[in-house]
Amino acid sequence: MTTEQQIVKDQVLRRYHKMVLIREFEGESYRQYMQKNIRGFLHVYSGQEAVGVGIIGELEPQDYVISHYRDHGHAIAKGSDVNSLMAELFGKSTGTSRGKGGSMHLFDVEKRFMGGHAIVAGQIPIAVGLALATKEIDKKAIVVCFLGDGAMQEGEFHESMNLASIWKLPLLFVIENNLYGMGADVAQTLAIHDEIYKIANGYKMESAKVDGMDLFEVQDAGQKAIGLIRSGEGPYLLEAQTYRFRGHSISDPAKYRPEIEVSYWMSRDPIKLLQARLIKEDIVTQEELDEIHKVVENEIVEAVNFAEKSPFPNADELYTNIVLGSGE
Amino acid sequence: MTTEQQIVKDQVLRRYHKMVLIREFEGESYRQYMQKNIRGFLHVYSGQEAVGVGIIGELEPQDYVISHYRDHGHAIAKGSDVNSLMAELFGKSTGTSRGKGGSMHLFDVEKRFMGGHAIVAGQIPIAVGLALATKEIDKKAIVVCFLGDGAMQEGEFHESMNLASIWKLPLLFVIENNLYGMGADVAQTLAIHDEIYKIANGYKMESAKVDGMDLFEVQDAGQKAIGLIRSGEGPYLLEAQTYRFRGHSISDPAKYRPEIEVSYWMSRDPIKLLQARLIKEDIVTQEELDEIHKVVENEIVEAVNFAEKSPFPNADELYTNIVLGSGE
Amino acid sequence: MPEINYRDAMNRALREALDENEVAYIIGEDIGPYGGTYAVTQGLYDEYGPSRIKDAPLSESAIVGAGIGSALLGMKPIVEIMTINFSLLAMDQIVNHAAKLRYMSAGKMEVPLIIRMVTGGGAQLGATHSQNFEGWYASVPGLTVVAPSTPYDALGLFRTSRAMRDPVIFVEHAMLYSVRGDVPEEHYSIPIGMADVKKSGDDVTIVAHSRMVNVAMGAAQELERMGISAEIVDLRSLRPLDMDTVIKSVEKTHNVIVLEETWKTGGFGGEIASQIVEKGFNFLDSPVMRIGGEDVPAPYTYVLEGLAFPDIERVINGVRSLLGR
Amino acid sequence: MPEINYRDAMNRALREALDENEVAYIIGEDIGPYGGTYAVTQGLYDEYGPSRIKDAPLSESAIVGAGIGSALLGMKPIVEIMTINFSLLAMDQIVNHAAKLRYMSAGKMEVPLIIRMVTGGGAQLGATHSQNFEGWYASVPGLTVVAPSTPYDALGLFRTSRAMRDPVIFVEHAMLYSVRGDVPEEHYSIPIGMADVKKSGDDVTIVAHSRMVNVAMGAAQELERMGISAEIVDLRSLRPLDMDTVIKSVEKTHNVIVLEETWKTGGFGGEIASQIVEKGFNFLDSPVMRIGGEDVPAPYTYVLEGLAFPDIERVINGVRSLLGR
Ligand SMILES: Cc1ncc(C[n+]2csc(CCOP(=O)(O)OP(=O)(O)O)c2C)c(N)n1
Ligand SMILES: Cc1ncc(C[n+]2csc(CCOP(=O)(O)OP(=O)(O)O)c2C)c(N)n1
Ligand SMILES: [Mg+2]
Ligand SMILES: [Mg+2]
Repeated sequence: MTTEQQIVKDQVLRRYHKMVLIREFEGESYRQYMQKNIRGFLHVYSGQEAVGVGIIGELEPQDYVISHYRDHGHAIAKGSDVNSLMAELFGKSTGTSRGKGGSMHLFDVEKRFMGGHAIVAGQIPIAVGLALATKEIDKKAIVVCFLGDGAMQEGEFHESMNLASIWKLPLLFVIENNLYGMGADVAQTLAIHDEIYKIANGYKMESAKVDGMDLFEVQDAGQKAIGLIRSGEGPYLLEAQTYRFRGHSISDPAKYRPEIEVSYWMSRDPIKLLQARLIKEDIVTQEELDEIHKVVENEIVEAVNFAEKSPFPNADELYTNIVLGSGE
Repeated sequence: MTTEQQIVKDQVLRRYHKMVLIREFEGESYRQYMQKNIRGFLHVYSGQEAVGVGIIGELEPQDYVISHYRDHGHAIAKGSDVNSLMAELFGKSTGTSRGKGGSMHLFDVEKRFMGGHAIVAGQIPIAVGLALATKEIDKKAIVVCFLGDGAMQEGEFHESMNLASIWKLPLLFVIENNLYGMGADVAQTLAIHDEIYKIANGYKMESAKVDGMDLFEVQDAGQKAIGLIRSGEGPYLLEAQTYRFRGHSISDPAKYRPEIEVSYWMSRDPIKLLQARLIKEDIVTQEELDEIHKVVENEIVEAVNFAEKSPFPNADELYTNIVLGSGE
Repeated sequence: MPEINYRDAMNRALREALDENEVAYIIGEDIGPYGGTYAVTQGLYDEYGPSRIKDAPLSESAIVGAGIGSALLGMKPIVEIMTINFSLLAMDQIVNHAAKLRYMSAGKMEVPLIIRMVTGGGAQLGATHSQNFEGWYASVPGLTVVAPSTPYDALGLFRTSRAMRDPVIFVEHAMLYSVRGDVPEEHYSIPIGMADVKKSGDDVTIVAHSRMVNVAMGAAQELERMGISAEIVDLRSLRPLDMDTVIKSVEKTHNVIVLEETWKTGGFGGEIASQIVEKGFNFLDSPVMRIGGEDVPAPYTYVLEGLAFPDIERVINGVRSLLGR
Repeated sequence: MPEINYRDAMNRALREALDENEVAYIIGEDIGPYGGTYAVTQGLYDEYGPSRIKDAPLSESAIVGAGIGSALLGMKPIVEIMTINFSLLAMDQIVNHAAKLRYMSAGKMEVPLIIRMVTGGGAQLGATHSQNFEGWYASVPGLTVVAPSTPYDALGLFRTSRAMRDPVIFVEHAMLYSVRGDVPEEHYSIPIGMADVKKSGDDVTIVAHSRMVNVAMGAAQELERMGISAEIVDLRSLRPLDMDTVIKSVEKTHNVIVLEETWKTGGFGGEIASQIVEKGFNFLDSPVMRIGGEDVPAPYTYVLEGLAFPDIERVINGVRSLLGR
């Protein structure tokens, strides 16, 4: 194996690890929800892991990511510590937001993960502002904004696309097209549902579509888009075709989706696809992959342990962090 | 002259009349504003007359029109009585809204002119609702929604375009592209400013662009669009390239526009262009046109007279028309 | 009388609306095959089909606008804004358009539109998803704001809302959907603008709406055991506001607590408290007390969220401190 | 001290902001070549150029969002929403995002953002263009709401707003822009959250903010001639709300009127009136009186608009009826 091959292999294993970590983290969060250790809304990313991991993998640490309420995957991909994330879901004081935010409102400023926004499309105008600042004062970083096919229907999407374009911002819009909003088939709710990426033409923005189940494809598309953005070409829109394997949130049995559709997409599980390819192309061995699964298992056990053992915040924290200095 | 020629001639004279009526109505409104008989905001349509008159001329009486704050022209084109309109500007009880609405909020339900909406883009979602009702319960009427190049920048435009398209509504969006919002050059504020009509592609909607200074062109484009809409093809977007001859509102000296640009567009005054063509093609005589100007002059004198002589509303009308039965 | 829950009462209310008027329709996000986030519209899509039950894009402004425009032309739209938090995105259509068209057209335009919204906190949904804005809407001339606390009131007030020829903001509380109550099979309806004494008492009046009525009822039960008799006035609508019933109660009890779920500072409780002072100053033995939500964005974690909203204990303590016993 | 008008005071405030911090910028609709609808930004575009003075598309939500995002990364955005009426279109960004990010991130995210808005009626702009929503914003935890009534206060409070590390809603009244007042050349600033006694008096306290302070001052002058001495408390900010100054005044005068421009029912005046009762019940010789706007959409015609908002006459009548003289 050449050094180059080794580098590629290390990278893909790291990404495989992240994808499995996300999948297992969320599987565990479902179990913990059943035990009422986690409450409120819980939206998981299962099925979409290749998108977040593939795109974010192509970023530098100084780059920013902003997302919606289906945010565990993006946070983990950006490097957030799963202990703090699990603790946040448990509502503990060791959580990323000391338990104040919860699953839909994860933030990790150190890792430049800017949330975690639960109002659909609400993160998009903020992404414009982040990109404005990176363009004007930071000058090195770029911004990636994840959003859903549903979020595109909101007015805020349109305003933000226009603004990003006229200002030529270093901003990558990643639309995770999982074919559904909450329970509404995007074919019923979005005129341009079958070629979503083309909506960018209306804003004179470059765009493309990629198979969101295939990590390699996502990486390549992300690399290309990010390269253009870094070279000062302005914003870019990437549509990633994907599918969520579970209901919209934990309380959704997802009966509105035809079984055949679900099973088709399940057969394209991004983790399994990647696994198969890595083995087939002799990039890794089954043992190496098994090892990763074992490591992840431990990470999850530890995260739950950490969350369980952590204390809840004190009552007086109700009044802190409203405005600077409040409640102290 | 054949009967057909006579019909065409009558029609074009009626439209010429409307265009002049709008121009003079608004000229007079400026004078009345200076005398403080009219107050608040006053936005005039001078320069854009061919658009409103050309499109609305192609409608049937049962069709609906909805517009923004620059609404005098659309109201007059749709058949509103200039006496009541002038009285409204004067704030009199004989006004279209008994003086409660004012210049930006004209309504004439009998003529199916549905306003007169002063929040930029606010009329667009309502237009969707009107078209929904015409599609589902009226079945004969269609709806025309006028909006500006600035209004396109608002999120409500996007949401409405999408909804109109997925519902296949009988709705014509007419974008009066006069190159400016208030004082902002659309080239600075709208990514797709140089081919606005193409934004419709993002909604799978038919669209076209027309020279808004040429009544005949506007008529033809309107006829085609309306024909498609009536045949059940769904919504349509028509961009009319035009220019406003005055400032955004009466208080705007419009210094932000290059003189050469203004004079270019002034040379394309839709009324003068039409006049020249009608004479050149021997469709009408100068005397016939002069006669129209005289009639209009009288109409305006009468409108001012009517407005002047009309009483103001009674104080207790402050409390009427809030909800049904209120204040009575 | 059969006992049903609040959700089923609303479902029945919606069915009636659809059955009795063929131009009535419901529009909202995920009210179709999904069945509605809070399952209120469950079953309707299958029964009435996609043109009566319009599953809408994520476009709060356009959805409300569609309601306004179609109402102007004689349809009877019932708009569901999934939660009141998202109504901020439709605020312009509601406040600048729906509420004003009748007035600005001197009565020529009518917007007979019902906008249903789920209000409130308490389910650990965090700061963006746990708010109560009905008090804001209640300050807007042209709107009517209804907020039932029981299945009986929900159905009865919805019937009356349907008869309105002006926009109605119909506020349901997420935590009330599984609350049960008697609802007769026979037809009845409840006029909008009449508060209801949900429990009579002599020592103190508690004024509330929506879920806080239940909290007040819970508190009243325990207070009874302590020998304190509380009267509970359920406003049922915030606009119009029935102060006569409130003042009559204060005249009897001489002490009053205004209870609401939203942030206390700047809440609608200030309006009610002020009107009590303006109209019933001489009846008061003690200053009007307000109990409201804490002035904080709602936290996720239950150890903090539990402290953010008024609960039975806080009401009991309030009453005892007000009465000095 | 040089006398300048409110508009010029704000212009100076903006210049300072730009001069003193190179990452400060202004964004808004028509603040570029047009010079701003109310000419507050006049001249700035030419002097500072398009990157400091960002002439924005008609996109209220995105403009505020741009402000939020850039503030998060250390810029100092000053957003101009042309009038508070249009802020309904940005309500989600302001209330669900700007106001909550610090809390939801447990203090890790900071939004040092000033949003300037023109509030109020009185210029015959009709129902959609004559509203006052600052009271709504003042009920939202996480926001700071400042509303100066004089050129001096405008400049002084803007300086302090710039130092805030949280979102500030800075409310200017259209009818105040040409009001003149003394503004020193030397540096000064005014802490946010301190009401100001604009005129001292003995018989009655009038509490107001923004343009209503001027109305109160006008009324006080005439009342003086009738032998009635009114004390005028200018709140200057609605959140934080300086009730100490109000209560101190009421302790002296024993009578109080809460005056505001917005619709009386559900206005912020209810909050102030309630707190007066809660904190100063024993000081009161008469019930707290509220004077507010009529509960109507603002009409265009001046014969009606003149009746819709509180004016000097109405305040005088209110004071006389409260005091019974
Ligand atoms: C403004 C707003 N409207 C509605 C909701 C409720 N809601 C949450 S997620 C969602 C669907 C969003 O779909 P999409 O953008 O495709 O993202 P996905 O969940 O598929 O990842 C809806 C309707 C919300 N949170 N905010
Ligand atoms: C939501 C909103 N934002 C801002 C304004 C102020 N305003 C009124 S008209 C206008 C420009 C609109 O431009 P455009 O849509 O092109 O129409 P035009 O005036 O050119 O006909 C602006 C900014 C408003 N009325 N509503
Ligand atoms: Mg989706
Ligand atoms: Mg324009």
